Amino acid sequence: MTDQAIIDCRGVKKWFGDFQALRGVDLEVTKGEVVVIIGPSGSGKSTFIRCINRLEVHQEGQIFVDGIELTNDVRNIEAIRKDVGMVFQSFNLFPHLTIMQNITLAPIWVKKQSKSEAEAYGRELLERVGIPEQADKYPGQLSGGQQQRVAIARALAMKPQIMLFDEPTSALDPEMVKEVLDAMKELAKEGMTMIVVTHEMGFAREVADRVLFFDYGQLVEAGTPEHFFTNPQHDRTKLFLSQIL
Amino acid sequence: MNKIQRILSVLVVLGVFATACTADDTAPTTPDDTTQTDPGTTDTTIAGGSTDPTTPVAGQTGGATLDEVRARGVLKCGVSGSAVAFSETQSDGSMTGFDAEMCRAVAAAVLGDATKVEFAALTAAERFTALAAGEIDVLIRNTTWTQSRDTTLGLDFGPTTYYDGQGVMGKASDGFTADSTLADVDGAVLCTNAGTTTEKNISEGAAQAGATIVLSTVAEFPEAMEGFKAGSCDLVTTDASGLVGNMVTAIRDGSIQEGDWVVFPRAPISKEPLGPVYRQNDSQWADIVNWTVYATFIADEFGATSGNIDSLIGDADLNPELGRLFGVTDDELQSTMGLSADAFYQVISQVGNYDEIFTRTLNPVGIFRDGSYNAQWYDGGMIYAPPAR
Amino acid sequence: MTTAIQRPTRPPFYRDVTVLKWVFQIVFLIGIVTVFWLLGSFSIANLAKQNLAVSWDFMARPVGFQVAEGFTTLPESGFQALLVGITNMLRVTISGILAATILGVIIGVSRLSHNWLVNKLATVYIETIRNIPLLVQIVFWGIVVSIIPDIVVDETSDGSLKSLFGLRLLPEGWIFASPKGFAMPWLVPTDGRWQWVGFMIVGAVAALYAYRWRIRLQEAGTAEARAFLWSGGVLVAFAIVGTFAHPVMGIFGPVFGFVAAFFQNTPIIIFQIVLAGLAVGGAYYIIKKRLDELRTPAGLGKLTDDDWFRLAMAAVVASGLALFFLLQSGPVKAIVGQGTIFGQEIGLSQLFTGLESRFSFVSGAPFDFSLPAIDGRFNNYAADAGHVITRAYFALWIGVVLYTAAFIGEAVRAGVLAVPKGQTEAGFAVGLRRSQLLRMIVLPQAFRIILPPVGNQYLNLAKNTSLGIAVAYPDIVQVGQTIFNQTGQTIPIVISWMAWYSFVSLTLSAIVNRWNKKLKLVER
Amino acid sequence: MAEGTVFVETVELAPEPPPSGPVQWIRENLAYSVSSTITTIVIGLVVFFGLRALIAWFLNPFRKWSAATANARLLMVQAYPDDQFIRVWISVGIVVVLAGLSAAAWRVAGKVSVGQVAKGLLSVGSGALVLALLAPGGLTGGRVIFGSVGLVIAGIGYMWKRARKSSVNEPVISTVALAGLALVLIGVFLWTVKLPVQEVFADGSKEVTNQLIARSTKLPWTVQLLVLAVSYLVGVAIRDSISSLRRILVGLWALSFPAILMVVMRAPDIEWDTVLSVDLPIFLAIGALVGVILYVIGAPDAGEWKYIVSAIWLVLAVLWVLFSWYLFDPASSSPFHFTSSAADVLKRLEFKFPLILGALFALAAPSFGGARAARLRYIGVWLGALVLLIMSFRLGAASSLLELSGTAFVGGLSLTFTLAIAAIVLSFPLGVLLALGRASTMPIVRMISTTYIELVRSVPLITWLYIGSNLLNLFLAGVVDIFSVVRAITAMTLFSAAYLAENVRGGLQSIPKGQYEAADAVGMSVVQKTVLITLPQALKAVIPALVGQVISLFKDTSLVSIIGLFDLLYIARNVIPGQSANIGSILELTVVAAAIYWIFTFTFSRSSMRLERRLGLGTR
Repeated sequence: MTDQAIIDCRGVKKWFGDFQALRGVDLEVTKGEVVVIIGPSGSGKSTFIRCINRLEVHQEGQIFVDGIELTNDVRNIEAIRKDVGMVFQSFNLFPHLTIMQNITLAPIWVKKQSKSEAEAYGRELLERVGIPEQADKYPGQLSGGQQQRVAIARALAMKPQIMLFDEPTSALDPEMVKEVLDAMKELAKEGMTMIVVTHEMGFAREVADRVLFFDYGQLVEAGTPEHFFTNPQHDRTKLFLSQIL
Repeated sequence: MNKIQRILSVLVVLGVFATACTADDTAPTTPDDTTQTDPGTTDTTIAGGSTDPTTPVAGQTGGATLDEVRARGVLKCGVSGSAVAFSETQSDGSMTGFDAEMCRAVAAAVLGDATKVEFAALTAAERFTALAAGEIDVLIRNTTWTQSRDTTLGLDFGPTTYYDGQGVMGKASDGFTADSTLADVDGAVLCTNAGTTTEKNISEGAAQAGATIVLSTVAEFPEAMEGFKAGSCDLVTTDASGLVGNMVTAIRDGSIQEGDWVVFPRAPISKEPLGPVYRQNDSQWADIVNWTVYATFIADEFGATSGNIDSLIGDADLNPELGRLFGVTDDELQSTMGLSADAFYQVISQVGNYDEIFTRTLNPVGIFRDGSYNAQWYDGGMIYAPPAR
Repeated sequence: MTTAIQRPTRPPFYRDVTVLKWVFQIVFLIGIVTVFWLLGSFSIANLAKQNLAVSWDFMARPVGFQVAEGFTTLPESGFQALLVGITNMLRVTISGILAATILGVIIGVSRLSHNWLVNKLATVYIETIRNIPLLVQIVFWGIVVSIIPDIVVDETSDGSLKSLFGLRLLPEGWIFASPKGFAMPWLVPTDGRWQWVGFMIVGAVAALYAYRWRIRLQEAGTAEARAFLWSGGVLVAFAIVGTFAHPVMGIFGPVFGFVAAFFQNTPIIIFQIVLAGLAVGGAYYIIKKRLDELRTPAGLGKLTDDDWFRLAMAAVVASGLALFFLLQSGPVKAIVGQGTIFGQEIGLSQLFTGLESRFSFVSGAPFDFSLPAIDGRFNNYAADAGHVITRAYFALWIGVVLYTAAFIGEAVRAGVLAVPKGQTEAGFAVGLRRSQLLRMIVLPQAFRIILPPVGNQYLNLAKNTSLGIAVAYPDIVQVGQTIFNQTGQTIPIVISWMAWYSFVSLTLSAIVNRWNKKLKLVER
Repeated sequence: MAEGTVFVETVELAPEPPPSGPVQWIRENLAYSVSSTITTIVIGLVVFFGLRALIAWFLNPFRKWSAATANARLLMVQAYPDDQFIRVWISVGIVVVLAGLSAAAWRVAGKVSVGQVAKGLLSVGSGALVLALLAPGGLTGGRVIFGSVGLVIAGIGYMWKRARKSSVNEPVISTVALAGLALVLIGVFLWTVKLPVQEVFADGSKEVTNQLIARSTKLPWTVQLLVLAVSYLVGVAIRDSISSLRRILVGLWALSFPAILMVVMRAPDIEWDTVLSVDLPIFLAIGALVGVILYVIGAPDAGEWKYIVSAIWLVLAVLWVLFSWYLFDPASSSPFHFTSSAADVLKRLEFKFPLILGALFALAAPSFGGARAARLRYIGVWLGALVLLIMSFRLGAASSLLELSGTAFVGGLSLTFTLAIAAIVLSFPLGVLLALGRASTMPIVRMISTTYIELVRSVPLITWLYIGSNLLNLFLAGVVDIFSVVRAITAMTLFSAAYLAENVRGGLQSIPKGQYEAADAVGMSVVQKTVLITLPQALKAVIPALVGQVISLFKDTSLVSIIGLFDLLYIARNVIPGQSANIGSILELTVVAAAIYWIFTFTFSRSSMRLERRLGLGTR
């Protein structure tokens, strides 16, 4: 593993109308790193990670993912999306497809894998997230935690290099949070590059290599979890931590 | 690999087009042979091709309707399909009536078989478009011959087969008699169907006679009749033939007594000569239709009927005019028109002469030839054919 | 690890999402234009073969046919004939909407009734009417009206519907029903009506103020508002006073005359400049509004290509319009009334001249009360007495009303059922009676849900009046059809139809949308 | 307390039945308050006299119902030749077989409680009794029989209803058994009930006699009923062994419509030498060539050039069709190349359309290609589509072996159905495309779609039909003749597509944004996103609206009678009253037409309600 940055953001700015969501974010993430982003709502953290797989289009600055710059280039967008998996707050499973179909859809149609190959891997993934028996059910028949684990499996099915998590546990009942977090911890242990937007401080403390604090569309402070939770530097960070801890 | 694929596929696509284009070029694309343009079409047409580029559009020269009909093997004839006694669709779907018989006569002349008619039932609004666009070969749909239609529509009119005239029907209980005039209709509600010349004629006629009328239009004439029976219309107006037909049926039904309703005035409000219509500038086709009609007139004139025609043509002293007309003698003229020599023989033997057609179709609804314009010229009528020589 | 921000590298054009998107769109547009161009050239060529060319001449020429009913039955020109069709269409539409709404609400409420008979009757009504094509129903009514005596055994000789079960309902001679239609008393407008209408406009403004005033009073807590009562009272007072005092409005005559003269005599170039200015100004306003919405600190560079397209469209359309107005004086002349359009002088100047003449001093009541009468040996309704509903009008009207009412009834029922049950229970709990509950609690809340589908039904009703052609009701479609049967000018007639119906649809949906918005505001 | 109070000696196990009986029912439903009593009485009187008048009108001997019964065939199929009538029966048979199989495959059979059946019997019976009693006039034989049958049925229902109260477990009956019973009853009616039939004589007079219903059709209908029963049983037998039965049936339903059209209207004269010498080479050549191209550009590692090649290909193919067809015809003096019939046009295009189809397949190849197996499957789909295309060209261009008297098309109710089905089927793809266009992010596409949808929706259908019947001819006369029915179908298709687009747009809007984002996040292309994620969800959401549109389209077909097409209404309103034997029967026939429309529309709407309920259950 080298120190080569797999994600490299330089001065990323983004507006919604006249509201500026990102005010010049600089960030490098190295391969295998687990980065947790925290911050008050509306601080631009979700927008930021959505820029990384171009669900949102940044307006100024540059984003490189695995050495490829995100531009209007069709080929680059295609390439990056195959490389970057994403897990949403509201799962966004396809309700008209079974769990297995949800997982194998992209490998078959986008990665052009054969169906048997995709299904074999899909079963393996379901095993990994702990719900192998649900393969033929529909999303509506699953609990929230199970759905989110399927969503993780769906993202993993593309064998991405990077996983983005956009508040994966905030739409879940408390007792279901743990099962999702466990799946994520498992993933981190395996050396997956992850960027996680979350309010789960325990998770951040345990798993993160680096914790970033966002506010007003800026990256306010960054550091290791110990540093971050024990000795925050910035006043905004202190205030925020004091409110949630 | 990628590059080779790329070049290969471009070549293949271009190759497809190249072969396709040559295929297209080699295929004959002469305008009168469109059935052969592409590989894969068989030449089912006879000489001349079925689809001259110019034929079915009005206003151009050509004489291909005959060939087209022959090639098709069936005559497409435009009729109304819902005109009492003129073209009725019967419950089994067959077409009967005066106009339908005339269609059959043309088919008999052209194809030698009176049953080879495909009737197209057309509304008043679409009849001329259908003819101009080539959907039908001839229109025999109680269509009045007027100057404007003749001159502006790119169509020509054949000989009049039925001299109709617009009449008004009133109730005897309202004081109307057969001698009533338009001046007597003052203050009445007069019903007719919308969008036809009858509407225009009656308003002009009443205005001239100094009568003010309330014109109440319905979409279809049967509705006007319903209104007349019930009293929402004091009078109805349409072609006299239609009025008489309705009256006779009502009498037969027992819903009225003879004399309860009267048709007036004695001299019709308007002249309504009805006859076949065809596309302009196809004189061969025009001749065929015209002479088919005339043939029925002439046969009637000389007393040749479907019943006696076979014995007639075997007869040595057959009237020379009939002889020519039925293709018995060598100086027949049908071949010149592009028909078979016995074309009109087929017409008379299969359909009958004018009188037979008239009697068969119009007498049942109470319309008779005697004393009307539709009598033979020597009986004081206007059915008059040019000599066949 | 500080890396400088470079300018983002541009992808090659054939891989650029934006470029590809626009290339596709332009090819698409070219395809569509080609198809239309082909169709257009074919039709022109085909018309030429029929010795016809697209022309609007018929609009100015006499039509030579009689229209069955309308403000005139002998139109002088094609334009006037179409205008008769339009007014006839509006008559059915407006009266139909009113009647269908009333009947629809009754049906909808009946559907919810606890009374088995009422409920079942409404259900049967809806299931019958909804499942039979409207056209069939209109045809049916057309025939039924023409044979009334077959069905209703009329006891009186003159066709006057005086009694039901021996019970006298109306004074003698008020309502007549016979196969020739229906006749009823009517307020026949006289010359004074224009002044009276002007008076009523003032009255409406006054009523509005009265309404607001009462609402203010209530908000201040001084009195119970009865705002509707008050504003209604004001309106009635104006109507009554106006009946006598309407000549007062005559003072507006000269004003209108002055305006007419202004439009007539001002050099046309001034209007051209004004209109061009309006076009440019409008575009400026739209663009500025859009830009204000989109303004970012980084400036216009952050507009999406979609935004650019909109702005460019606004600018292009506006400059096109402006150029058109500046270069073409003809249409502008027609608009202000210095020229003709379709051979008619119908510009603003003529409008105000007309208003001037109508507002000059006239005395006498604005309306005459007139009873229907029967005259002539055929027992026809007198043309100038009362109001006669013709067979065609009635068939079409009853057809669309019954049909639309069934759908409105369903919408009302769905809307009422959508009101939470708790509302009803709370209403009962505070002691409201069922009718009160419906009127004061349920219907107002259901209204918001009911309005959009009902608005849709109004639109359908307006469009369905075109089926009057099946009973020869002379609306714009029937008149237009007669014209093109005579002249062969199909394309102009079709364009007129499209223009008119689009106008009606846009207007109606604008009204419904406004109501919708208003209700949403109330909600907050 | 030591001694409690005992309220009941023994605990009742069975609950008391709620108060019931006619009096209780009236008290609850008709007279629960003073005002309701008054309403009931007033409305009751109105209903009483109204029904009485209606019945009197119906039974009036002057009514010319025989005009309808004698012309039943005209109303159904207009002028279909006698000797070929078996084709109509075969078509009906196709539908019947498919219906029977589908009923089995989708397991429509349910259970209905005896109570419900009893209630149904009671209301049907009492309804009949009331009608018989209401009818004015004396107690004539027919009325007494009708009334007493009603009384008996009502009595059975009532007794049954009373009887079941005693039993605790309510017995159920299979709906299939009921349906079978209904079929038997219909069969019995076919063979026993007499209706007026008229005989017309040469002089125009006629005689009306009562004869068995549909003398000539009772046997075919009986056969159809049997076929229905048999096909249902067959379906039940095979539904468990054939797993993809439902999918096969959907395909068969889709094919049945064109197949029926071919059987009933054309009996196409397929020239086998043409098929062998032309169609087969075209199929082999184009199929193989395009297949190879699809194989190459469907490969996962093919670059962007694949899009460029396909796009150029598509543009070239379209231009070639346009220009060779219309413009660059060297032999024609005018720029317009005339072809006399649609068949000729089809012949001219047989070679060119496959190329356009191939280009479209090539454009979608990157989205649906992939691994070798997927690519081969895709090529299979392509070949299937090509076969269908070439087949439709061949069948469309072939001359008909069938000689139809009267107009060349089936009319009456068949035309009504043809119009409705053709319009809805054809407008479906167009409507979906328009909806996607209106929801698109591409402004020009969106603008054009929106303009189209709004313009079409704001103008009434009748004007579009006029445009179809008058302008379409004007646009295309000299290029291709369009048959009047096809013109009407075109107009209705364009019209219905706009409404369909709005419905589908509603479905598209109901899809949460997250679905698009999720599809984007896994890297799907626009085509994949639309076909795999968006449309399946959107269409499922709008099924009720779509069914509603089918119903209204069915009703709207009646408008074609205004432009003179011989549909059910036109025949009822113009053709039959135009027979000299049946002058003056227009009101009766309009009522009959209304009843026919009502039966179908009512059935549709009821079954769509049931479908909706089933779908609602099936989603989760």
